Amino acid sequence: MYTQALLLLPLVGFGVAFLLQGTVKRSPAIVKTWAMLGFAAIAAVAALAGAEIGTLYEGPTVFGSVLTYGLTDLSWWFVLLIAGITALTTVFTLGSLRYADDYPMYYAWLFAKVFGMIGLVMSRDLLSFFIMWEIMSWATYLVMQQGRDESRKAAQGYLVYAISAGMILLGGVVFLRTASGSFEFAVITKFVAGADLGVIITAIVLVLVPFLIEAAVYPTHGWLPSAYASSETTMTAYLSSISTRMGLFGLILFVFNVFGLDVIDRIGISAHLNLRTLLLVLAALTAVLPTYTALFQHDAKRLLTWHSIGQGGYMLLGLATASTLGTAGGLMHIFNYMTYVALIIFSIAAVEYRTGTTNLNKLGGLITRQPVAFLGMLFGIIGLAGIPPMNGFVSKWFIYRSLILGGYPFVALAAFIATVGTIMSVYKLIHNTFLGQLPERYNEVREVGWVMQLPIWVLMAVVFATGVFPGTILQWIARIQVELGIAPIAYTLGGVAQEAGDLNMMVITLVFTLTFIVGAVIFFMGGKRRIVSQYDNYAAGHFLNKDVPYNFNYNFYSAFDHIFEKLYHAAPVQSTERNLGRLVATVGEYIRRFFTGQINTYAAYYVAAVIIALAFLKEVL
Amino acid sequence: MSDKELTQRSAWETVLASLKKRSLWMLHYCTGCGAVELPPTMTSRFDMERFGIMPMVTPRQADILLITGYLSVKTLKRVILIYEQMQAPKYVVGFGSCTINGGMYWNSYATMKSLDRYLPVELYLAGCMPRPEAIISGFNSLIDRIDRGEANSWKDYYENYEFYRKNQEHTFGDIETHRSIADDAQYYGFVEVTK
Amino acid sequence: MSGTYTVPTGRPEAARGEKRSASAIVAAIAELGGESGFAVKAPRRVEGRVEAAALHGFAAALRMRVGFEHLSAISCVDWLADGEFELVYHFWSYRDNCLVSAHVRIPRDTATMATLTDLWQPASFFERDIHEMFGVEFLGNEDLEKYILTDWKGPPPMRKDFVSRDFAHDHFTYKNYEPSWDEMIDGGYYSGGQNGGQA
Amino acid sequence: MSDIVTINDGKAIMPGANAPENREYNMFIGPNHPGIEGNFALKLSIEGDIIQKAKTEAGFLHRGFEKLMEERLFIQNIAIVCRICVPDPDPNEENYARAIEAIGGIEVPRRAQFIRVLVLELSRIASHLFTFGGHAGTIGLYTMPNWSISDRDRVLDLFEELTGGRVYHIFNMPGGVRRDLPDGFKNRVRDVMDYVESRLSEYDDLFFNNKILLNRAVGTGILPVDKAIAWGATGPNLRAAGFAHDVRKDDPYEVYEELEFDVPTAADSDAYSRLIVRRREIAESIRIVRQVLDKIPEGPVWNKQPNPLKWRVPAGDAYVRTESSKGEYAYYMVSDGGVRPYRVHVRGASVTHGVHILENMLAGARIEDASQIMFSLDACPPEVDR
Amino acid sequence: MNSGIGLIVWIIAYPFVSFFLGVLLGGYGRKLTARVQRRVGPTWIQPLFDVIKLMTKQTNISHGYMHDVAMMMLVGGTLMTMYFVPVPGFHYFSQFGDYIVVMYLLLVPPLGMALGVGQTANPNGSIGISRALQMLAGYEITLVMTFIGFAMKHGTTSMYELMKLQQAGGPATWGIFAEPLLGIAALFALQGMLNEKPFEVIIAPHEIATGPMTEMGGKYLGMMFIQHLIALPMELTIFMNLFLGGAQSWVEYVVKLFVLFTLVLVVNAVYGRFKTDGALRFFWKLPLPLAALGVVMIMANGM
Repeated sequence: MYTQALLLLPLVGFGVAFLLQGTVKRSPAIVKTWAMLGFAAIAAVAALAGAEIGTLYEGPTVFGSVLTYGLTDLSWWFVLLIAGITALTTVFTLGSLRYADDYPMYYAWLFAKVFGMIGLVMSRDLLSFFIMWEIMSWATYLVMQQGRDESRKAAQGYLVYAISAGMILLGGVVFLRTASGSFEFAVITKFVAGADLGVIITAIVLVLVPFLIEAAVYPTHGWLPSAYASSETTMTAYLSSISTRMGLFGLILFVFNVFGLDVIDRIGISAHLNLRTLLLVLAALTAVLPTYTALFQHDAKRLLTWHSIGQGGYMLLGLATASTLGTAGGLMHIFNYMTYVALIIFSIAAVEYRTGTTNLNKLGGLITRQPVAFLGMLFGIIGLAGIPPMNGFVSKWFIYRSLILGGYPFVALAAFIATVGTIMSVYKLIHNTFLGQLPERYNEVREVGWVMQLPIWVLMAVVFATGVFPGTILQWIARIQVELGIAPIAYTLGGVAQEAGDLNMMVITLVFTLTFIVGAVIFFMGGKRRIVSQYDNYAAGHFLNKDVPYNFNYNFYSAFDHIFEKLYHAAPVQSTERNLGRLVATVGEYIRRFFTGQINTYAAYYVAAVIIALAFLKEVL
Repeated sequence: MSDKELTQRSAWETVLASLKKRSLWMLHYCTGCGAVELPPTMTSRFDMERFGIMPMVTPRQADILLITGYLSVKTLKRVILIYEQMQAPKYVVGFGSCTINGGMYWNSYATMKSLDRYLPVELYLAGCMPRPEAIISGFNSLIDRIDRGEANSWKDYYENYEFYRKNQEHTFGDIETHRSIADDAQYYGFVEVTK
Repeated sequence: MSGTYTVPTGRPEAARGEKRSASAIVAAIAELGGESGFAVKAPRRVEGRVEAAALHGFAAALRMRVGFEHLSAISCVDWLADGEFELVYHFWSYRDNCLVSAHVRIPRDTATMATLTDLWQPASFFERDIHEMFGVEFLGNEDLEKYILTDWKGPPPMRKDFVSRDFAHDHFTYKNYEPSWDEMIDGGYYSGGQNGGQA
Repeated sequence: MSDIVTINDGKAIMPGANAPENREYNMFIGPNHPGIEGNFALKLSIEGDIIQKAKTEAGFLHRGFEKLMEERLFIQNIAIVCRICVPDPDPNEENYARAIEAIGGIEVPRRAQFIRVLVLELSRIASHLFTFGGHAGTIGLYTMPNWSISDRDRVLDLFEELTGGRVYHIFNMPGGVRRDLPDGFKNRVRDVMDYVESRLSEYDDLFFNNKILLNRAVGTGILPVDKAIAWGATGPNLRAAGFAHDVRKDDPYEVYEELEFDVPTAADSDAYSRLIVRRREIAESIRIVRQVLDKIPEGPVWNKQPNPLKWRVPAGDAYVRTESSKGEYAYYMVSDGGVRPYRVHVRGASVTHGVHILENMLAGARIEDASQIMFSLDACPPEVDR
Repeated sequence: MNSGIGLIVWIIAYPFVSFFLGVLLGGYGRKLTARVQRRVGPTWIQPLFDVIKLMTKQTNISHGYMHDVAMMMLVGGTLMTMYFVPVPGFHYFSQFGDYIVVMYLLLVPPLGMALGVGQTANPNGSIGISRALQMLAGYEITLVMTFIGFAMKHGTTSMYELMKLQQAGGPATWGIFAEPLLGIAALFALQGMLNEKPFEVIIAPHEIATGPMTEMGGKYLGMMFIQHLIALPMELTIFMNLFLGGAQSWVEYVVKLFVLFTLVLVVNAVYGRFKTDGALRFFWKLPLPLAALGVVMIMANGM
């Protein structure tokens, strides 16, 4: 019953929000309230739906095949993540969506997207999976293109990728249906286990590549940064935190459940060089290259979108090891990343709300003006950098340990290189935004209202609590691992049990707290201190005032710039970006001309293509 | 400080003073030509570090402001800024005759003549220019003064700020250091809080 | 001494070649036309007077056609009694190892002079210094803002009518030091004695 | 829900929306900074770590020497001219004395000329040793200053014995020098010269061949010969660009014509070249000192001049040049026949190096190199300020 | 001594022991450097005088609350890390966190410092931090590579286990002898981790006026000194535990500490500092490939 409600509620929400779009101009509060209620209800229902795990429900029949859906441990986990982050984002938008009439369909498309995502994770057969995938992709596109011109253009880039991914997935669906004779996962699993290598490779390529594209795994990540960065800031948080992870969900579902690890590992030349090795390498590249690209970004949102690619690499790293520790790390990292990236972007949105910019070279010194946003970002970046005691550390610890002990030293090194890059870029983020000299123009900036502070505080609590008590998350993970056919992790409340490795976050946090208190005692034992003006500062004997630019934030990592200057401008990173950008622009232009620029038209065309493909399929059968 | 006050030092303060005197950091600022005798004082031959005296880079870190010779008005302004940026207890040491009465620059239009009108001077080293031995002997007497609890001239800047400020303004007009010495004096309790 | 000279980058052609004697340089300067007052003053020292208006042209010719590449210094002397400033340009030739000093007199009240920064970049420092210390305007030099005496509010201090001691007396409080020996020598500098005595 | 109420007010203040990007910022090297040579300031405008524009600020050491000299007697000025360049004061005394001698036609005894050369060369050695310490400090090699500056002290001890002063010597009187060499002084000079010479090879090991120095100084702060001449570089900085100009050779004074020495040059015109030229100059100076000790004739050291308080120098002017350790050091003196110089213009060696050459070279350089470039030019701020 | 009263005594005494060791090491460092420079140098406990002087300064300036908290984070983070590094007789906490934990804990103090320095609003400080973070890409990556190889070889990531294994096997199994490539690479990394020349780019007084320390005075600088003094033996111990077989007794421990530190200091005394990019290039050209080669050899042996 809750399961059906989970699908129904977003639809209802969508319908009402669609109808309410006219009122946005007059009283945005109505729409906002509706969205708030809707998403709160979804979150509540999602929490309750846990009781129904394992039950299968049948939906309408399409092309002679019944669409089935139901909750598994994995999908319930994802449903919770989706519902939770959506609710928090909505709370934040209550305050932050100041000029709501710029985004009349914002909430409607959000409902649609939630419908697509929840449907996707709950589908229990290939056809419904594909349908939900398409709904989700389109909803994502529509959410992205809300707002200004640049976001429309960037969203078009996403669309090209999404259509390609959809087409490939369609091919995969058709292929598997033709070969196995059924859309059901169970049948497909049985079929693949007995199929020969060529069929498996074809199926895997056709099915996994779309997921890699959606998960923005290198080198198919090109669409993500501009698409996410140019959308509305809270939407950036939303998209970065959960949307990209849908590709990863597909990957987990198909690799571990539908195809099975044994089948996957058959592809390769030896035990050490197989498809998973390829995935590991791709994941390592995904972790390293985008992270270092993030280092050179000048826009806070863009910087973080590069990280959402890079952190996806970590998740894939953990998952691709297929070990107990690794998958636990990968799965946990999905949750962790979602929490702290949302936290960071909410802080950025809070800053943007007051200053009107996310350009890192225009900000500075805001810590005294927006301490809550600063604190939020601080918790977030400690998590993102993977420093104890925040939750990001725990998942990274799992991933490292599994890589080192699993015999992937260089992949582990790559992961660490990416960590160093992450630390560097997040420090740049917080330094350029909140530290350094406060420009005179920001003297009047205030903290945001409590509505916007609420999600920041909640997420801070979550990031910290799940860092100190990773066991709370690991208990879900262990259940999912059982479901995926992996030995479950022997968790404790504070980390993992002694046999699996040494980690007890509670002790670490306790020691940290105590030593921090020691530090504080030493500090207060010293003489009195007084806070001075930022212009009372060492300048080699020169007098400072507001007219002297005395703030270092442009080109923050200049030594890297000197080393990679040539490499960076000629490297595949950049040229792939450029070429893909050009390709996307060309294709987008082509599509626009062909479909007269009306989204609705080419949506219709697209649906027609899908129907024709499916009809053709039916003919064959 | 009167003798009565000196005897009032607690045992703890006495011990502390004898520890604190072992570490004195001097601001690395060549205000005048006397700075040329500092490198020999710091390096192998005279090795100032024997006494725990080291050059330090920024005024925040330093205890001693060594005025190495004459101060042109332009430098004096910077020196006052730097002095106010230093953390108390801080000791101004006037080095060379020209800090005492202008020395051979007595008729120069560009140099100040008497350092103690602008900053509270703890110690003067006479000579033009004093030799490294003189610097070391001067620092040793500063160390002795700290040990005995007599090196308190820095408090004078807080207590009689008006005097110094008047002379500073007379020489070069207004100066903005983004710091209110009078407020500081009250905050840290160097003067009675005015109600 | 007329005509315009464009100064190419790099070293002038005339700077290369055989070493010439001081008298040969006097002759070479005479060949430039116009100025004839140049004479050998001492070994490797040639001296002469140039009209203020002709100085720039003379300097350019000296650089380009005679090969004097190095502007050693520009000195300024305040001849208070004559009401004139004397600017002395010292040029050095690396080819001939010889110094040419060109003396220019300009009126003290309207002290302006053409800049040489287009010919020698080092001139910028000397001109700015003279501007600061004597108050001479150098036309064409864009960088004449205060450099050494940024906080200075008095008259240009190197002028003879500025007396340093009196300024120091007025602006600095100090244990007054009145040298009595000064009075014994030529009536004392500050009491109107020899080469001073304006006070 | 106060924020929701005011959501559509359209009056929100967005101070950052159209703000300029903060790319360039200022950095100050000096006056209170270890990376500056003396009391001097570089105001840098930086983007990232590349210096876009450099501006020097001088005047922190301005004492108005030129004015003071006009207000004092000829004899009194001997005591203050040396203070114009602190690390290398003797070229000032030399110039001052030689300018008076040139105007007044005063003869200097040959022995005094040799002693003057001796003092000048010892001063050059001391100054270069000082510079090595400073330069090594900029790359953080603090052992080198400890060695070289305490070795410099041996030279200062010689000065102390000869003149009574460590730093300022007040030794060159117009018409000669103030004192003759003390007994046994020659041998002690020889000892110190031997010692310094033996230390040079140790400096090579520690400093001049140090991988880090090569890494940092080679190719840094290039001043090619064309620009060096156009911008008025002199002395070791010009010679490091491969241009063998030396006032001692080309405009000889005292007895340099009679002494054998080479003018070391280098070809690369970078910071390392300037350093290595100075290192070779020390060897040449030692050679000169040894020759002086061998060739020095007996005789008086001072042609007695009239009562210093009534000493008038005939009217006239003179431009005298000396090769100091920093470059060309010149005095222009005008006398109107009185007891005080009418005008003395001091052309310090660093007025080109420390001002616009430095400004030009710093533009486009990196912060890391700023201080090294300054020290490689060996600019001496008091020469600029006077 | 890893249970009961003994444990509690250790927990309370350890920071003091560590600080005292740090003071001795710091004083020794200054003394030794002075001797290389032909000086007498200060007394052996000079760092103690410095710290006392700084902590008893009567006025202190702060640029804001983050500046204050950063100092607590700095000292607190270092003390915390210290507990997770096993020393002879005290390894209670190493069961709760392995080397990966230590590796990340080591990042807490720099992060704290970075935040505090950021609030001092001085570009010199910010540049110093930017350099410090960039240097991580040099020495920290090298150090991690050597550790990865070592952990792979022994099949554990626990520092205590690694130490025990080496002690059981005798000096021949010490990391530096068994895997010399990794050991040499780690020595370079240690030089960088201790921020000694030629990798001392963070303080660089002549370039950026002591970088992070620029605006630190009084007790702020005092706490930085305390942190430095605690971190000094700790960082040397990490190297010792991984590559010198740790120590079984305190005599052995102290001897190894001083010998190792002497090595670092002597290099420090006779080299200048690289530029930041030069230092990174150096790390990527020599120590990192060495470490990678070492790891490849371990993998080849394992196969």
